[in-house]
Amino acid sequence: MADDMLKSTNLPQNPERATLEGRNKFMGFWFFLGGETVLFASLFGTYLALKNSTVDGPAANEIFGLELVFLMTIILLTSSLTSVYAMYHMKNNDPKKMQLWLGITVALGLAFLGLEIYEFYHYVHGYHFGYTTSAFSSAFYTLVGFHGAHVAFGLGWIISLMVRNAKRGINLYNAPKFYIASLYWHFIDVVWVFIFTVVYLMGKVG
Amino acid sequence: MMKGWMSKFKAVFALVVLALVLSGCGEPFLSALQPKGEGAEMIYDLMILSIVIMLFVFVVVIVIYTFVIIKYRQKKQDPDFIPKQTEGNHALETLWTVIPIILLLILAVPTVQYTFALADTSPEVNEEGEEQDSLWVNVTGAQYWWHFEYDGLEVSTSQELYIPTDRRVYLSMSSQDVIHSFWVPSINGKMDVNPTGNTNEMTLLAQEEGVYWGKCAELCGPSHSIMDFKVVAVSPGEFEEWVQDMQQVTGEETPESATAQEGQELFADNCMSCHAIGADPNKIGPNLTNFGDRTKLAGVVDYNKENLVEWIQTKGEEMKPGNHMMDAGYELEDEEAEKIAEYLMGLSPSDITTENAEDSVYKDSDLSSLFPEEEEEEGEQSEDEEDGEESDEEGSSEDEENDEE
Amino acid sequence: MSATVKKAGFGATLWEYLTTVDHKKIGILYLVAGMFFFILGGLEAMLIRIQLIKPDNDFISAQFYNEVLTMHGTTMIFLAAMPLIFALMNAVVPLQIGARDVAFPFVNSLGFWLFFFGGVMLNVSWFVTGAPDAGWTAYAPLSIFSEGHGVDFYAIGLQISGFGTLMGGINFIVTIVNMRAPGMTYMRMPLFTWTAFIASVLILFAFPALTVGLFLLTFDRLFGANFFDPSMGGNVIIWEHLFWIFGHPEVYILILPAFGVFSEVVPTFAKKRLFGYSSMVFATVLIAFLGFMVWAHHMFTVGLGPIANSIFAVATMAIAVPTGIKIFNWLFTLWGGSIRLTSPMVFALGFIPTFTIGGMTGVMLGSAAADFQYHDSYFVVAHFHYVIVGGVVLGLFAGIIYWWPKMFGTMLNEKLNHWFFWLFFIGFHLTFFVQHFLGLMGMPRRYWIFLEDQGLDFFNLISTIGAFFMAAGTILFLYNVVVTQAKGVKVSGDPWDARTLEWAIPSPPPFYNFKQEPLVRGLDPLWIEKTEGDGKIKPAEPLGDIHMPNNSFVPFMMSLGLFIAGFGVMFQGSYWILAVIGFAITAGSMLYRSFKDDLGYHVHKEDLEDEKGDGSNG
Amino acid sequence: MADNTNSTNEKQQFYRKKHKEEMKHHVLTFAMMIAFTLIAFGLVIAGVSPMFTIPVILILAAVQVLFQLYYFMHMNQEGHEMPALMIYSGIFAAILTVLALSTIVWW
Ligand code: HEA
Ligand code: HEA
Ligand code: HEC
Ligand code: CUA
Ligand SMILES: [Cu+2]
Repeated sequence: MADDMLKSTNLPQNPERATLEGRNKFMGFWFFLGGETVLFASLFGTYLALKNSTVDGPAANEIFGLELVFLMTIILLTSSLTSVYAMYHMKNNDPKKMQLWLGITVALGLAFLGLEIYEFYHYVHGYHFGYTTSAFSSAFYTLVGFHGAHVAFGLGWIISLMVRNAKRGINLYNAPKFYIASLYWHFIDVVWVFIFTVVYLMGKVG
Repeated sequence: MMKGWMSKFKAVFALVVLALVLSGCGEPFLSALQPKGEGAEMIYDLMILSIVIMLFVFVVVIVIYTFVIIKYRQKKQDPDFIPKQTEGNHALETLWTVIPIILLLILAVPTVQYTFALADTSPEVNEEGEEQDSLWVNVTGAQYWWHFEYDGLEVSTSQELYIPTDRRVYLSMSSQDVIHSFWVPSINGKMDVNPTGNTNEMTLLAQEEGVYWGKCAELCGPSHSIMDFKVVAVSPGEFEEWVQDMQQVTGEETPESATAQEGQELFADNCMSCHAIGADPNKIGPNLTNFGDRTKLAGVVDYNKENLVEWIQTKGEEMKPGNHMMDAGYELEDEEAEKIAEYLMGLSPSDITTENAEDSVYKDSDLSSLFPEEEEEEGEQSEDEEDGEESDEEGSSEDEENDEE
Repeated sequence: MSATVKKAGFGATLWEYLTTVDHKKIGILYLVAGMFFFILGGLEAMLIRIQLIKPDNDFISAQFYNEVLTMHGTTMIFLAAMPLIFALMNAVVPLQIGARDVAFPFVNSLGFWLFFFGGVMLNVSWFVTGAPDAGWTAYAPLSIFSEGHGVDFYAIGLQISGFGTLMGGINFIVTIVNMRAPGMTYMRMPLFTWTAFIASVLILFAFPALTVGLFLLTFDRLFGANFFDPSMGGNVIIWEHLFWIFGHPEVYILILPAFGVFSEVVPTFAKKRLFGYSSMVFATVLIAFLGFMVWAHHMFTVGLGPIANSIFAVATMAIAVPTGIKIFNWLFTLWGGSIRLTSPMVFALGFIPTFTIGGMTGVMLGSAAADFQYHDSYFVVAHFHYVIVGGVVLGLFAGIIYWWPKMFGTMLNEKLNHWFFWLFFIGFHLTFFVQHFLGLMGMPRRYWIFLEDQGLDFFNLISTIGAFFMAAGTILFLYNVVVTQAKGVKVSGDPWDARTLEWAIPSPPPFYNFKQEPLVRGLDPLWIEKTEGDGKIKPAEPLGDIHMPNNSFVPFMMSLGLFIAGFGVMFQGSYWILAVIGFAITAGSMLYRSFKDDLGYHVHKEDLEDEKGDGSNG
Repeated sequence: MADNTNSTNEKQQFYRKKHKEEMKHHVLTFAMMIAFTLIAFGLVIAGVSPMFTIPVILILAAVQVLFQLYYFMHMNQEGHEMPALMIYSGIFAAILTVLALSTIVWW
């Protein structure tokens, strides 16, 4: 049993769910995402409650620029697709290609994060819109920052998986790990869809 | 309003159960079980109704419970007896689903009615069906005292709220620091005062004259438990008189005795930055216009000169831990403090005091002298938009306008 | 790894417990830590009661009273009741469903250590600038303005232990979903497992709201954010919502497992199958579902307006229906049974009327208009101690006594337990029954002193006297534990003549639980085998190697890291170095964990055959 | 493992085909998501009335999320009953939370 777990030949159709450990990870992670949904909902709720509390600081439609957000959105959406590609190759037991696509995903994630940091920098220095400027600014940075922190954590996670498994193939032991990392990545994307809609687009609309 | 069947219910049970048990409880000026005001009475009805329902449920549970425990104990002679392993019983299970639902509906309907009734701050209507002018008081909670500002009357007071009996008094409430909760159990339920912009509203209607004890019911710091205040309900005529007397005070009046005059000067030098006498809007510390008529010092301490001097000299450090008079920078000799005390204790601009709430003299009035013509519209306007629950942006800005006046 | 760590030295035992990933040992850890905090919280309660023994008492200062009061509530809820529930869940759930362990043994251990370090952190505050003083609900802006670091300890300590709880919750959901033995369908699961399952689901969805709330509080206090600062546009009501969106489900997280315990104890000692099993399950789910839609009943006086108040009032009352179903099902389980008054049963029987009273006052509170009088008065204090002490604590003690033989292989002295019960029970009613009246007579809660001549003296005195009875009872229980363990008389696998799977294996169970996976043939599997078979559970698989996880010190280190980092974040300045060190320890431990394959080990078939006399399923 | 000796190759071949099929769906999903994003941004940039824009972009977001969940995260495959249950429960709690925080707190 367990000794088979490190063999990378003859994988079943869903290697991530072939062992009990795998199934546990798979289930557990989905449930975790259920909890994360509430976590982000609380942050969104807080943001919505405070989005007009700008005191003397700038308001949403004064600072948000849609070009950058659009670019970030496309990048993150694309990274979702590339991570699906990675899983596709994982299921086909093709570790090289999987690593390649994961690499692309990471690169896109890094680009996203870089743009986000640039965006924040721009707000702070261009508009004097800092974390402590108003209740609105605190809510904005906390919500978007939490998402950014998730992206950063996801990147760290995927990179360490790639490094750890660089020299070995896909097996029943690591397939679930890759799989849930990719679930996590999709979830980050899900959250972003709401961020760009609720924060940026609705902020622009008024 | 929704008497009718409710009062029949009451007639049947109230005497039996509650007159015996409940109304013996507590002091009449404090207990929610001896309602002396409109709100407290409505809530008392609701309590009785719910207690009756609960007693019914409890009796059912206890009867079954006692029966099974006595009847179905393991028999000594037959310890190996194996009872029948019943799976359930649909009829029974339906029964104890449906009956509670019915009981809850009986409770839910008046609950919703009363919830709306208690939130209703539309003006009272007199016998002729005309809307009466509403007496609005802006209530501000602060660590650890209460401020009351009579809207449009140029009267401010702290710690002791004078109201007329038999007439609704409308409260518009907020806080200047943390959350407090305004509670006069024998007149009405409580309502929080929040620091976040919005104002809450409720009404007080005292049916009997008296000095009712009020409490802060939301943890607000070390002296939360002694953030007490009083509601002094006097007859409408007396109230009218009181307001007129209070309106005369400017704070410039010179007291009679020489020591008190010195005290006044000392007070002006050391205390006026926080305390006001007259309708001055200063709200860092309590308004002391009628301090001479207080029943308690700072809400809880026995009212006498000794205590007052101690209060001034210790800035209330021991008497009210954490209170904000401790921020005061003054240094006084004991003598000086005594002079101030003499001055303060002489501040009694009105003949109407708590004693008038305790005697049985009733002076009637429709309070119309308190509402000059042009004020009327203002008053009505702010009432109109207050029947809904959420004060929206508009409502709030109007409230703020009111505050500034 | 040896199967028998018996007779190991103190050091080895300590190391074993620091690194264990065995659910039974983690259960014991939770039990010990939970009891410790229960006594601590109880001592705080005694301070409260002594202060309130007479009017105008100056036994403790106002500030200290607020700290004691806050820590009493926080400790009892988060550090006593929750871990004790986890103790029972860990000790029992895997056994009840025929599993060898929980789904994530490593995470299980991590959950415990996070909780533990979070709890320690909270209590360190006593020695550093004072404990939190804004009530266990920490309403903003009082919690924002509170001086010193008390509330920081509250926010960070609860955050850390909250992570632990969340992990524990997910762990149990997965365990129950994925690891049931063959034949153990959902509708054959014992009710304790069901309630553990539903409580875990509640944890999963309720705790994130607290997590966010605590983050916001931390950011406001430590990093200058403005969520709750009115002068910067902050809104204090957000905290109240977030806290109660968590807080109300939390009380059902506490009570449901207690309901589960009673649903095990009552059938066992009435010798009768649980009446209306499926409606019990249904009621549990319904309570959980409704539990998410009533939180604003804690906020009736906030000024949400009559529409919101009415909606939440009606939703609140609705919860009485499923709870009532449970009460009556227990009563009818007793009906026609053959009742043995063992000590767990006595606790269960004490629970029924007590909780009914508590629930009924709950419904009274749910009546929004009337709550304007009850709210934040001792009436509420009475309500929640009736449901928490009369429900949760009685349930926990019933469970601890009931499963004590399974956890430790010894039997607590029945006589002492009965004494404990009566002292505690009578003391409880003395303490809290009169508090209903105190509240209605105008005594708000969280009062450091009450005044003379307000008619409150007598009932407060009674209440304090009652608390001493409870303390005496608890001390008796502790004495019982010590004596029993010192004697160490071993008992059989099934000392109560019980019905469920955990009683089919020895007490305490071998570390792999079941030699062979058991085959479950229905509800109450052991009872079925006793009445229809030879009293032994049939195996579902041939004897084979058993895969076991390795012990690990990583969870301890990860939690320690966060604990250290917490101080850095709190004190800032040059203390930032602590944050760096702490987070480095945590991150390093995580990396270590992910870079070292941990495949566990196998217990070999041959060794299992050698294991003797375990009477397990074979 | 019993199927070690079976015609593993055939099986792998079959899996591969299935995976490829799935991948096609994924690319299609992706295209839709990009399209939705474009529409959402387009509406806002074009300055269409907020009364119309806000509900529409919220719906677009919701649909995108369902795409993610069902296709990218494979919730459409079997074995996802429990995850679906939990996610929907989470969404239920989430909606309540957002609703409360955006209605019954004051500005
Ligand atoms: C284990 C914990 C627990 C449990 C189970 C409950 C159960 C309930 N609680 Fe309680 N509650 C708390 C713990 C708990 N509570 C705590 C800690 C607080 C205070 C927090 C703080 O502010 O610090 C609190 C506060 C609290 C309030 C706020 C009071 C206030 O601050 O103003 C309200 C208001 O509605 C309430 C209601 C209820 C209701 C309706 C139930 C129901 O679930 C009860 C249902 C049970 C029954 C009704 C009994 C059995 C039923 C029958 C026999 C059937 C027939 C019955 C009828 C028809 C009535 N609770
Ligand atoms: C699980 C929850 C739980 C439990 C079990 C208890 C148990 C008790 N609680 Fe309390 N309580 C709360 C949760 C709980 N409480 C909460 C949430 C609050 C609200 C806090 C707030 O407002 O923020 C509260 C508030 C609260 C108050 C209100 C304070 C106020 O508003 O001013 C009071 C007052 O009487 C009180 C009393 C008690 C008493 C007497 C017990 C007793 O049952 C305790 C019995 C146990 C013991 C007495 C321990 C005995 C053991 C010993 C003494 C051992 C001796 C030592 C050695 C051998 C070393 N509690
Ligand atoms: C820093 C502002 C400040 C200054 C200066 C100050 N006070 Fe006060 N005072 C307060 C506050 C705040 C309270 C309310 C304390 C409480 O009840 O919590 C108070 C309360 C009082 C009370 C009790 C009021 C009541 O309604 O019962 C008296 C009397 C009083 N102050 C007198 C004085 C005198 C006399 C001086 C000057 C010598 C003075 N105060 C200076 C802030 C101040
Ligand atoms: Cu103000 Cu308590
Ligand atoms: Cu609740």
